[in-house]
Amino acid sequence: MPDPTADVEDLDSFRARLRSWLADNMPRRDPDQPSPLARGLLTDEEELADVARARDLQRRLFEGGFAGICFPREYGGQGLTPAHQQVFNEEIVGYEYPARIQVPTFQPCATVLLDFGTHEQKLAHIPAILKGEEIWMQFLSEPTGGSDVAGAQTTAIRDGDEWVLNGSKIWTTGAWWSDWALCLARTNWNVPKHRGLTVFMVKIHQPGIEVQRIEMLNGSKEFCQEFLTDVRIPDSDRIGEVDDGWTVGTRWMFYEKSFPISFFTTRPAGSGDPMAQSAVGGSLVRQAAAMGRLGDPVTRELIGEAHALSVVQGEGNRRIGRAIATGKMSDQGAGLSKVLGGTLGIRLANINFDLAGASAAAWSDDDASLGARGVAFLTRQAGQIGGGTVEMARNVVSERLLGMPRERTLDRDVPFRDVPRGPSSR
Amino acid sequence: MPDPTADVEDLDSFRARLRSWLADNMPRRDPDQPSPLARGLLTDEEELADVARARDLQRRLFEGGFAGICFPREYGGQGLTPAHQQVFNEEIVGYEYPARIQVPTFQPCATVLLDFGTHEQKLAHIPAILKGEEIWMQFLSEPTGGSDVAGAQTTAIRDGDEWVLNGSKIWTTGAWWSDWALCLARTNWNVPKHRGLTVFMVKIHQPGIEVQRIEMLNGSKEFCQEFLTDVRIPDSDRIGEVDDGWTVGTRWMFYEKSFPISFFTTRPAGSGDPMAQSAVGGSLVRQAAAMGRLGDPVTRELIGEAHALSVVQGEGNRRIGRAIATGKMSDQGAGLSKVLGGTLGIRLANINFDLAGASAAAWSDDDASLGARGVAFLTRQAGQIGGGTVEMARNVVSERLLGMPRERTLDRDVPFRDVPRGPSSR
Amino acid sequence: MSALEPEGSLMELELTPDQEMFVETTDKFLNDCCTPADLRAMRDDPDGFDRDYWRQGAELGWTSLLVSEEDGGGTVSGRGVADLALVAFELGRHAAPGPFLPTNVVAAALSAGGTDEQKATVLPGIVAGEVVATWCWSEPRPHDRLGDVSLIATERNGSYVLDGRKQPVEAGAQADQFLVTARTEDGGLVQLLVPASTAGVTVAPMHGLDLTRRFAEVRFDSATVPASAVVGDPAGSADDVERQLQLAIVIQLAEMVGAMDRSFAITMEWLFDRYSFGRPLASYQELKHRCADMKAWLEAGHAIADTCAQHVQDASPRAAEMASVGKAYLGQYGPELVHDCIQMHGGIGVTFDHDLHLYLRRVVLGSRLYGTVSEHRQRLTALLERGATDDA
Amino acid sequence: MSALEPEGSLMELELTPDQEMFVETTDKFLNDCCTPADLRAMRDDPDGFDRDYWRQGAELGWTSLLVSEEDGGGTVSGRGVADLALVAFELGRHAAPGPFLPTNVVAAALSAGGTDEQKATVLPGIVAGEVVATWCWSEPRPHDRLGDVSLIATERNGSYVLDGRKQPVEAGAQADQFLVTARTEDGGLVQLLVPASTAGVTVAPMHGLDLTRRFAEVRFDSATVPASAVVGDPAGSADDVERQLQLAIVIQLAEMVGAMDRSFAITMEWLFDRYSFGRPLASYQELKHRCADMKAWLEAGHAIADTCAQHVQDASPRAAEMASVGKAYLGQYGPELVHDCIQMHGGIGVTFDHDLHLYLRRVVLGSRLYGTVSEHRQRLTALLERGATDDA
Repeated sequence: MPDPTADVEDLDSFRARLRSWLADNMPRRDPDQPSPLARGLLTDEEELADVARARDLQRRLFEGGFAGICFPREYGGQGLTPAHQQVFNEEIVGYEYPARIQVPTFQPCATVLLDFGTHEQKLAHIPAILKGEEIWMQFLSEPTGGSDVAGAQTTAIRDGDEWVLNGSKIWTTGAWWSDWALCLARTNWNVPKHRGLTVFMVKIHQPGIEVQRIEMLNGSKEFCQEFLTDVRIPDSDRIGEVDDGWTVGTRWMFYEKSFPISFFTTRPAGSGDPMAQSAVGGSLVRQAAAMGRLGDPVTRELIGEAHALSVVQGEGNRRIGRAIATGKMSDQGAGLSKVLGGTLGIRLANINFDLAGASAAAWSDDDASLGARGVAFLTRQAGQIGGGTVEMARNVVSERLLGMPRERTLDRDVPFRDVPRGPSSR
Repeated sequence: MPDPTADVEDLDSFRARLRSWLADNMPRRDPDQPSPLARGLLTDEEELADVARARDLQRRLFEGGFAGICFPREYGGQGLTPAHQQVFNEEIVGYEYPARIQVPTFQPCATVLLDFGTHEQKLAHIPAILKGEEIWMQFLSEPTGGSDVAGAQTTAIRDGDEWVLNGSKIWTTGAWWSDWALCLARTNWNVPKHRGLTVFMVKIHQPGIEVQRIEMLNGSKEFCQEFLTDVRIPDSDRIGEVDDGWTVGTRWMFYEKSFPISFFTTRPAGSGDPMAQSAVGGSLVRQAAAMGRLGDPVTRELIGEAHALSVVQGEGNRRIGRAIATGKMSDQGAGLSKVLGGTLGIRLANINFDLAGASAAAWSDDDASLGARGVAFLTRQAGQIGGGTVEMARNVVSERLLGMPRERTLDRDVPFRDVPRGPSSR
Repeated sequence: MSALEPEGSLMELELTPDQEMFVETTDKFLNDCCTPADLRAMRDDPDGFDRDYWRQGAELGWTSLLVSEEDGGGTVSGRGVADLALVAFELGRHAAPGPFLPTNVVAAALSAGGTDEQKATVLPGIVAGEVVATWCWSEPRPHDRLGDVSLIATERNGSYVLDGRKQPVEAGAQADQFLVTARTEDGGLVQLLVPASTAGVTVAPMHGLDLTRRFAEVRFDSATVPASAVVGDPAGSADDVERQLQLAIVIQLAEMVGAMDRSFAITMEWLFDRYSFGRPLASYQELKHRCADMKAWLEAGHAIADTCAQHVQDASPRAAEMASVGKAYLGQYGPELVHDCIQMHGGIGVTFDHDLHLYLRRVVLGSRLYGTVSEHRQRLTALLERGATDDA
Repeated sequence: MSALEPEGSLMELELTPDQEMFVETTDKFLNDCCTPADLRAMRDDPDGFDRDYWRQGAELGWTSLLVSEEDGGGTVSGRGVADLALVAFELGRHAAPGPFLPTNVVAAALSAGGTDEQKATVLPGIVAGEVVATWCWSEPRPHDRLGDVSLIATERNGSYVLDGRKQPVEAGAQADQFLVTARTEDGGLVQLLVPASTAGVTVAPMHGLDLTRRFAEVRFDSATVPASAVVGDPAGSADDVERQLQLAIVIQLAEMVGAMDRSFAITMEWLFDRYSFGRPLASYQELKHRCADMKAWLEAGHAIADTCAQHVQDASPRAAEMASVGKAYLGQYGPELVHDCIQMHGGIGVTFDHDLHLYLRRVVLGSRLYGTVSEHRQRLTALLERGATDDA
């Protein structure tokens, strides 16, 4: 966090300087040409080109003095305030920006580094991140772990000044084109689960790490699984204390869930703001018009419902973010956004599917956009699972925010190696 | 259960005999005149008249030799089979019948008596029930008990050949005009809760029992609460063994939930059958026509949805009942009907409310039927609570039918007096 | 008792010190005079509120927030609509009686477009809580769809002759003055201030779901008022009506969120207090998850009610949209939330002596009047179409 | 592994011994030849099924159940539609490939109304699994609403000239014979059996959600067939089309319930097997309650699919209603159930290598084709209106 008493550039002057720099240096976004990311499935070539583009955009920002608005100057950032980031979010609208490295590179990875890294570790990585040279991923979930990230079984064993890692991580987005990862590993099986974890920085492309891509049911291969076999990590790449990884992990989890309210990342004022919300209803109106259904009251009612829900979701998230930012609500409230999406998001997905009619199940080339609604419906639950399931969010909200009694766990006070793991894991 | 090898009247002859008897002896139902019970709120005078009418109808059936089709002959029943009851259910359509004493008088009260009563107890009460002389109620739920009926705190203490009862029971329908009750009472506080219960037959109107009527939020006063103060019951009115009341209670609960599949009660083939289901959609069509909304596609879609759900609910209940009756599903499956209503019933209630439009919130005398939809919506949850909550049914289905692990209880292996009871109960 | 206080029970996240005091005063007043027992006792009261109560509310500022200072009104924070929403939220939290909505809508209309005479003779009484005014807008079938106006105002010899029916009119049988939205012969709209005592005006009480809010049908049979009864420039009446609708909705939404907030708080307390099978209800995961959902719906409800108030305050181009968004959302999730609170209470929750139905009634009322959920959804699509046209 | 076997996994509660053997044989056959891996391997197969597979299915009786014995068909139980539903249920449980629905609809239509020549030359091949036939019924926008037929059949010199487009046509690119529902010049309907090889008939493959079911657009550009191509008496074509729709829906519903049944069984097993925080997922109350709901939805799904089959078997007056009830219900709760199964699996459940999406695709397909949920709801109201008229 920047020192609030430091002498910082005032917002108006910052805005003016930024506006003129953007006009001269950043490519404008073609509104009729959705970003490759938003377009859906990409070929590998398209994806690599898009990643390279993101690195280049980030490098331009760095060279222009606009990368890492709220990151400290000593690590290559601008040392400015959240208000400056907000100005940036407003001014970047209409320009391209490095969307795909906001999460998880800047948040949670870089923010975890800022909070827990040593000076040397920060110097080694934060500037590289701000220049677009390092893209980071999270080695967090495991195939056997489900929602229980603290139940990590990937094991790190000390060997002199090094650690030897073995295990498997899963659900990393684009590990095949990324550079580094934060990795949560078990360093002690003889203590309860939260007390035997340690966090490491891991270079992804190195001997002993096999990155395998996972195909989702819609054909997307954005996610990867990694198999770690005798991977050697120097102790200097350890983050935080040995066996104290859950202290790091708790913060990590919070950062992971608070992207919608983060000021370490860029979210063009278009996302989640009124204009974008109008776009939801507006696009459904245009689709219905193209389908010749705009006169149908059933269609009109569904469009209105969808629009209302999307506006409410945006406004709800804005309130939740503001309540946390102003300290009126605890950090644990971040899970409320996920919970809200658990109801409203599902309904929105259903309406989007319903409005596409039968063409969402079988479609000609002309109706590709309606077919996409069908494919999107098949993956309806992805948004309720990724980044922590909605069930876990409901647990957190009820227990941590509302103070209701915790669920009984059978893994809290026993050595991790004795925790029941179920029939197939034995 | 009748002896299946006994020589019973064949169904066709039974049907012919019944048909002619009904025509001569039972009053026809005026289809345009809903029964007082179905009409909603009654004045006390109307209610007492309706109860008297039910007793009279039951008495006519008894005198005609058609009361208690499946009850043993020695206790005044007809000793016939479920198939005969089915014939009766079909033939009674279009006639008045004693609707309000089917539940809980015949089931669960009389059926519990049949299963657990002594010969003397049955002789004393079953014929009286079949003649319409005794209307029975359940003294089961307690104000502090919620869903946990086995947690009864009404206490019975032995005093020679008598028992002295103290406590309070709640949610008895019409205790103020009923005669007898089955009462679950605690006879031992020093053993775990299921092992210290005993069941008694209790005459409702006697010194020491104060019956107080409960007003529901829609103004209905059908339910009562009873306060028992030093009520003395002879030991000969005990059902089952001392402290073994839960054996009786388990069966009692099952009978309570299996009314839709019971053959000890009369359900005219109109209820839950296709004709009645058509009536649901048909009445909504007529209402929409009267409101001038039948041309509105939104209205048409809602009517169709409601009709579909009501038919599916009927068919689902029929399948569940048949599966239990044929032994393809365990008795615990009876809870599935409640669970099904937990989704479909709620949606139906919402549609009924929505179709009534703004008049369901504020209405003139002309729109009383639309106003009734509004009042019905206020009590939407009553059907999800009465007769055991839908949450309890979901517990039972998941645990007993699907075999999922039981919820942790903190009252199972400790003396009942040591069970935690919460801040307000201390 | 809940281990944590329910959070977010403020309508808006940030209040000025003046607003905080204003809210506190209103809350205290309502705590004193509108206990659930008081409300239950009024179930059969034909008026549903007491004139003294209403005068005291007016003294607290309830009736002056949308009236300019020149006209004898005044805001707390300089943003009268936002202040109004704060009171409405408290009224909802207490399921409080009183013609708050119709009186404020008429007061706002008079302050904005009333004649000097109306401002001099009628408005002061309204602001003082002496005069009850209400808005005659919606009509019976077949003209009951949102915004449909068929009551005819015929101009004749410098007077207007009114013929038609209006329902439901809140506090219609209690009101002294009616602001009547009527159709002119040329198809436009005109608004007229009509004293209840006008010849040809009759009032028939209706039934309603709320325990204290009363509704009536107001009939106009050749009821004649002078041209000076016109409120605002008829050329702008359609816009005035839209503004009045938005103000009514701001009040409705805030009331609904207040009632939801109270229901949720009552339920959280109950879940901690009540034990089943030796465990507090609050420890059952399925109930916990539903509470998490309710908390999320509630926060989103606060958010949209607040946003709507701000947009209407600013007369922003999105004010109409936000009003309909709020109605579409709270009209559905409001009743769902309170119903689920009732469900968690079991049988006691559906009794007349329990408090929950007081809030349920208020929320359900809000889901129906000034446009149903279905009507506001369809209105949104119409607004979007218009927006889409503007884009092109 | 689940402590109790999932119950009610039979489509109907009571089967004859012959039906039991029939179901068992089909199940065994599908277990052998249609593993999830087999299905995944066919994702890019242009046909989506293997002709040998289809012939073997036909040998098991899949194609003969709606064909009279005189025409070379035969039932298992004497109730062919009910038998058909049993196969469809198994196909759904295995998400199995093959043109089961369109072939059976056409076979039924030919057996009921085909000419002697059609019965002699085309029907035997269909029954033997040598010939694939499909029904060209629904049409592209703006004629895509349920039952809308605009493709024109012009009578000319004792021939019919067809002009128009049909889509989606299941197995359209694989079929040898098309049963085309067309509009005559006088506004009535006529059905024609059109060989795929007819001049003027072109087929364009479409995309679809299912892994093995293929769809196409079939275009008719002055495609000409002799009058002998007519199937059934055109005066009764509307009734024939309704009957074909009902048969299609019987198959769809049974397939959907089969797919739901399998998804639920997979999920129950997973919940017992998977541990989180040291406890099986099956021990979490919130998941338990959702499983109870799913079980109830599933039983109700079995019930309505079964009831619909029985009504259609008996050509009862309520057959149309039951078909639409089934579509309205399963079209909504089918996808909900499978989606919730996926949710309980977490990330693995949305991967291509997991099996659940195979069943999801089948269920979602069933929710859309031969009428959407919305269309069948509205059709029910139309049926109710007609019924109400009959009453009066």
